[in-house]
Amino acid sequence: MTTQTAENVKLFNSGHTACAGCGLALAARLVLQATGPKVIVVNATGCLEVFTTRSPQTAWGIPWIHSLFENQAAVATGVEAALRALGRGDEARVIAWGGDGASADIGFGGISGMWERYDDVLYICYDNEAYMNTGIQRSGLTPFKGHTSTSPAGKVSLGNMKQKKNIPAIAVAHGLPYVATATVAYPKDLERKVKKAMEVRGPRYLQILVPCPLGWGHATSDTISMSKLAVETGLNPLFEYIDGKLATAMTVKQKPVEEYLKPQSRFKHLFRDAAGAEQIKLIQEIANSNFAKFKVEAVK
Amino acid sequence: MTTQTAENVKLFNSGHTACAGCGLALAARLVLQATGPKVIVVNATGCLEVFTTRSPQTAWGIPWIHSLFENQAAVATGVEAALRALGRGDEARVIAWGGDGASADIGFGGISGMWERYDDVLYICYDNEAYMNTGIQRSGLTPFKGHTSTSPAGKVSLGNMKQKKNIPAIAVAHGLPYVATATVAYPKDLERKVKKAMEVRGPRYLQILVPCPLGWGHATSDTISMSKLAVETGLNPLFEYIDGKLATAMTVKQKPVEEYLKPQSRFKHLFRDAAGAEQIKLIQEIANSNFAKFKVEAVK
Amino acid sequence: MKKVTEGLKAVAESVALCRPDVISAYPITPQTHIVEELAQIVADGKLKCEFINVESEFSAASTVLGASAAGARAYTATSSQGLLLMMEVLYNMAGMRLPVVITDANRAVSAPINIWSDWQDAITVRDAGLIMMYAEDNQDCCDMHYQAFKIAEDPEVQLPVMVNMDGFILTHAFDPIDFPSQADIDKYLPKFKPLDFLSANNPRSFGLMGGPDRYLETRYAMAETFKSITPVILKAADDFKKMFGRYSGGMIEEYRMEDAETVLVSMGSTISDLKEAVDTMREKGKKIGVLKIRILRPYPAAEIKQALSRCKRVICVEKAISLGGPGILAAELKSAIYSNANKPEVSNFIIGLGGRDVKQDHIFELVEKAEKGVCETEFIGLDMKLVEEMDK
Amino acid sequence: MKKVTEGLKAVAESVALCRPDVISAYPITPQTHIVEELAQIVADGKLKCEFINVESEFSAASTVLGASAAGARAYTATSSQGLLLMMEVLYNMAGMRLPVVITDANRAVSAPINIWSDWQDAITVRDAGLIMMYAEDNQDCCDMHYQAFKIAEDPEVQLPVMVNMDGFILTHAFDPIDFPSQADIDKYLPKFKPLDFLSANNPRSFGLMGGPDRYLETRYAMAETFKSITPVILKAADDFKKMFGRYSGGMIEEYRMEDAETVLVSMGSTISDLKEAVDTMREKGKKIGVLKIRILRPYPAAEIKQALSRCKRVICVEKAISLGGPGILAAELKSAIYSNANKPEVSNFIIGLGGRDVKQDHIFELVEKAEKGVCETEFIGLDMKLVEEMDK
Repeated sequence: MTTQTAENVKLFNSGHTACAGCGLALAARLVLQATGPKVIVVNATGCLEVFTTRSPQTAWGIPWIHSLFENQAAVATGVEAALRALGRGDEARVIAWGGDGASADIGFGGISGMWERYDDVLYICYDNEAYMNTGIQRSGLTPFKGHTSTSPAGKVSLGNMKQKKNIPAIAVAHGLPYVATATVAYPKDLERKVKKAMEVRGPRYLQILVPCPLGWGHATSDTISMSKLAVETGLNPLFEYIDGKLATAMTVKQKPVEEYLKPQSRFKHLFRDAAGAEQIKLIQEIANSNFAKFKVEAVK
Repeated sequence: MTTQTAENVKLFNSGHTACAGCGLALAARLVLQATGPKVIVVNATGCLEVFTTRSPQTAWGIPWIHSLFENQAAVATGVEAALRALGRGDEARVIAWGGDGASADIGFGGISGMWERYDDVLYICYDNEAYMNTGIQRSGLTPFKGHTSTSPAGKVSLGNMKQKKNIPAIAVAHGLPYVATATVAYPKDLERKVKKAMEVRGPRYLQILVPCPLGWGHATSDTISMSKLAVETGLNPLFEYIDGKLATAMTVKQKPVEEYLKPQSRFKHLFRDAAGAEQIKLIQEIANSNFAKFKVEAVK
Repeated sequence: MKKVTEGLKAVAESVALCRPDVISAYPITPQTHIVEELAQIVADGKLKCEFINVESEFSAASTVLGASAAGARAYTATSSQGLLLMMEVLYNMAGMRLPVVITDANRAVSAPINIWSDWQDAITVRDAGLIMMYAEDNQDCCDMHYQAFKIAEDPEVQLPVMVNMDGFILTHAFDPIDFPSQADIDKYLPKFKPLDFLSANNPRSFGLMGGPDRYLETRYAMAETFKSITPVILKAADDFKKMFGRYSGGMIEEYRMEDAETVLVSMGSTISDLKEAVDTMREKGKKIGVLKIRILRPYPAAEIKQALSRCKRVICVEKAISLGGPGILAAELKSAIYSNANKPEVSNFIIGLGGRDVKQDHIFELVEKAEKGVCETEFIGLDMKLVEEMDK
Repeated sequence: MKKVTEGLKAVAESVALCRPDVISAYPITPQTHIVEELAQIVADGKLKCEFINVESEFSAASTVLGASAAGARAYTATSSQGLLLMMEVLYNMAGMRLPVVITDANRAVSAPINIWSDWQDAITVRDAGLIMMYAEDNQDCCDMHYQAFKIAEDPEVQLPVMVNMDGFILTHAFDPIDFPSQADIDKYLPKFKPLDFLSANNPRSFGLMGGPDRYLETRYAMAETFKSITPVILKAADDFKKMFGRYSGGMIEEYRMEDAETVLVSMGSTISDLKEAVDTMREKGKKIGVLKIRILRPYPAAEIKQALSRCKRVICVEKAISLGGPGILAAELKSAIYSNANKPEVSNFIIGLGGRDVKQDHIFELVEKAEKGVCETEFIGLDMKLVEEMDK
């Protein structure tokens, strides 16, 4: 087996090769700060695996395994079963994570199976809204009208035709005891949700929006502001479902979606003409409907 | 390609080799009676494929294709895309179907993908609550405490530990415009729902409970009564969701779950002792909660 | 103490004796009784083990991969389509050096869908880095399982092992099986001591990228490992014999080959058919024998080269085909004996695909054909009327 | 009129000229630019085609399977892990006789994960019933695609065709490419006329069970089909030449083999490296040539047997390995020439796995080694310091 001991005791070292402004690298660090060292992480193929583990280096200070693009959930099932079988249940909890492609698309069958088995695994989807590792192709979590290389804006197309697949709602429908969304602009909220998730037994789902400057086409210094605007416009509401009930939702003052869309080149085709303006109206409707749905009390 | 012309013009011929009392064979006939001949059916591997198409015979009078156990959804996507690409959109609508194993388990990743793509395919899950074709192993739709060969009742086990995976709820969470349940004891309800589903464009889901005398362990003459009791006890509520809202639910006079459980050998271990009686109470709670949830107006 | 047992249940009992920590599987004919029986054994509290029902074979393979990486003794069983669905995971499992044991109930591959026996399924993974064993009968198959765990977990090996048994022919046959005692198996196969595993007490990273600067060396290390496996396999059988009194081992087996001019080469349960035919032909004075390939990977090239150094004619009898390619067993065999001085004629025949009965007459027929001249990838047992019908 | 184009984009443009009705694919490096470019061509309205983004390669293959069965010209492209994930579907597609065209950007297989080039991915499907073509350069690769659809859809063939191009080496190389006009391709490759397809106007059943009474004959029919494909492949190239003036065809290609004592055998872009090395060695007086395997399935056994009937030494240069088994190309080749009277020595070497650079010196080195004695599955280009380190 190809293995490597982390060279120091940090849980996630800076010795990785992520792009400047990478929201994902930030999210990974925040998650492990919240969990502490008693975890085993199963990582799907994707940016996070690539920029942390170019053999023989590793950035991980916790036990970590990568197998394939689409089997992270089942590998996590196996790790968790092994810990139980070997009487090592107290040693560590199991976390599986993958990007939006690995989670919402190619790995979703496995995740659904894991949820149905009710395995004690925290699944984290880091959502940068496209296949960034292979060069910005559309995923199930690509936003409505976002341009990607396989949902391109062209003469007869205005980008991605579909709305974001609603994995949190699907997770709730699977009967998960804990489902939440978070993003890197709100690190305390993120940390609180990870800790809350770790208190629960059984399958849990956390979806973290992680801006990708390269894929979204914003300045590398705007990662946090994009993450914040996604929430403030209502396009990425932050909430928690506990035992199937909406438990918390972050209240924010609503901003128009243009403020979020305009700085990102993936939406630039919407600002050219009347047809684009029409699409922006539809995007505003999505945001409004999210605002209507998640108008509950603020986090205590 | 292995092909075969149906020998007469019936859509589903009696020349198949299903077991006596097979709920599935009945369901297949009812579905095609409702759709008429302008459909193309994609069939996952399973009993329905096995007992209708032992080469060179076929029981099908409609165009029909079987590929694998878990790719029925994606094959349907391809068929539907081909009809559009070739300007044959008016020729037929596409139906994909599979058993509960093919639908809730091994094929679910593909189904979720198809739903996300919002393809114009009616997906029908014929649910006999276990892998019957391979000899009664547990599936995601096996009922709580049901005995199967891979969730056996034994000295330290009382059958299947998990509740039935809630695919209709998961389908609704995917944003499907039409989701419904049906069963063979109510052929008019089933027929109406198929017709309703065929009026809608986009992805639709219909889950049909089909008793399996062999797998459930009831008399072959009890197929219809078991199907009816599943509804009357509240263990298999019949409902429709249109555009995400509960639109109809069948109202029935509630019967105790024992009436349904007792005639089936897959539940016989629950009638042995106090431990079993405890489990029956839990099953009654599931039924009660379904009754509470689906108390809406009767079908008009 | 022998007990008449169905092949699959015998395998299940054997696997249970090996005390796997984690079992994960998915139903597929004709493998299913193995996991059903194991499920029952666990449900009855006779084996302490995590038995995980999963939603697909892809996840079954992934689950045992994860369990093995976390230090558990892990087992799965499958067949045909299930094995093909596991493909990506199997390559990965081998590359990660995880000593999982897999039983494959050999079955034909779709299309057309067919649940009966041939070797097409397992043959598709022959490049992946798994050790591959083929059982001739069910006692052999059970004994292979005890040895499989031992070989897989050997510190010098650390690779998955696949035990192949012909669907229905072996899986559903009832035979008297000699099961070792639990105490003896515990001695023969002590608790799994992984060299390295996922642990919070020793946090390490598994499954790193291997760039162009390292990948070649990683594959070389695997190729070198395969060169050193044969002694481990032979020792596992010797140790087994010492403890249990019977020899179930060897890379190949030679049957009536001492003076054989013609040698039939095959694997699995087909060997029994060939032996029977050879006995008949011997009675008629034909100098003929059988060479069994018991271990397909590592391929016993040296053993085969030696065993075929005197005969005049070799006939490979194969239950799988590389469509558009040379005979699978025949090509590897010709490669092994290419430089032999005797240079026997090598014919190969395709038989029994998709559960077609292999009759003694078929074996006599193919021997006769090969004696008339070299045959390549020739089908035996065809229903020619049906062939003509299908041609239309 | 030549246009400097990146390999993948050139393939995309060529595929677009073939007017597929349905394209479905999933992103994987290094294949991605093909589908990105096709997505853009469709988005710009230049090609009327259903372009389907799916959630996995398994579904990409299944989608084109369904589309093809419904009468559409269907195309997909993938690589490495994606191809392995398609495995079960590919066997099925071939068995169902569906003429899908698939481009594979050849890449190493995990573990360890590696995005660079070797042949391990496509080699895993060599038994499945696909026609397999290997491109030496990007013009060859584009021309293969026009021909691939023609061959696949030929009424006598009706099988999927896979075009292989080495990842990065070809996929990301910029070369001047001569694209035919749309009008000419429309003439060369008329609209797909399936023999039979899913239609409500002619309701038929596809993908039936094939029991033990029929399965053998079904596989036989496929094996027989493969025997008749070579003329179709040759004619597709001849017709192409008549229309476009250049010959891009042949089962094999012989390079400087007229008096060669030593022949290097390989596939794909490696052939260019070998030709360059052969030119150098020829200058130094070595009688050496190159044999290119352009079509791996159907395996050109007769052509290879003939081409190697005079040389003294054959050296297979392989970018894939069957772990624990014989060299993959070498075993098939030895099988083909087994009865040749000249009986050349056959060595084989493993090079360039996972994107390791193949240097001219490596080629000189392996020729030198083979001249000293037969080498089997020997790795060339190893970093021995790293090997020692990994051994610890």
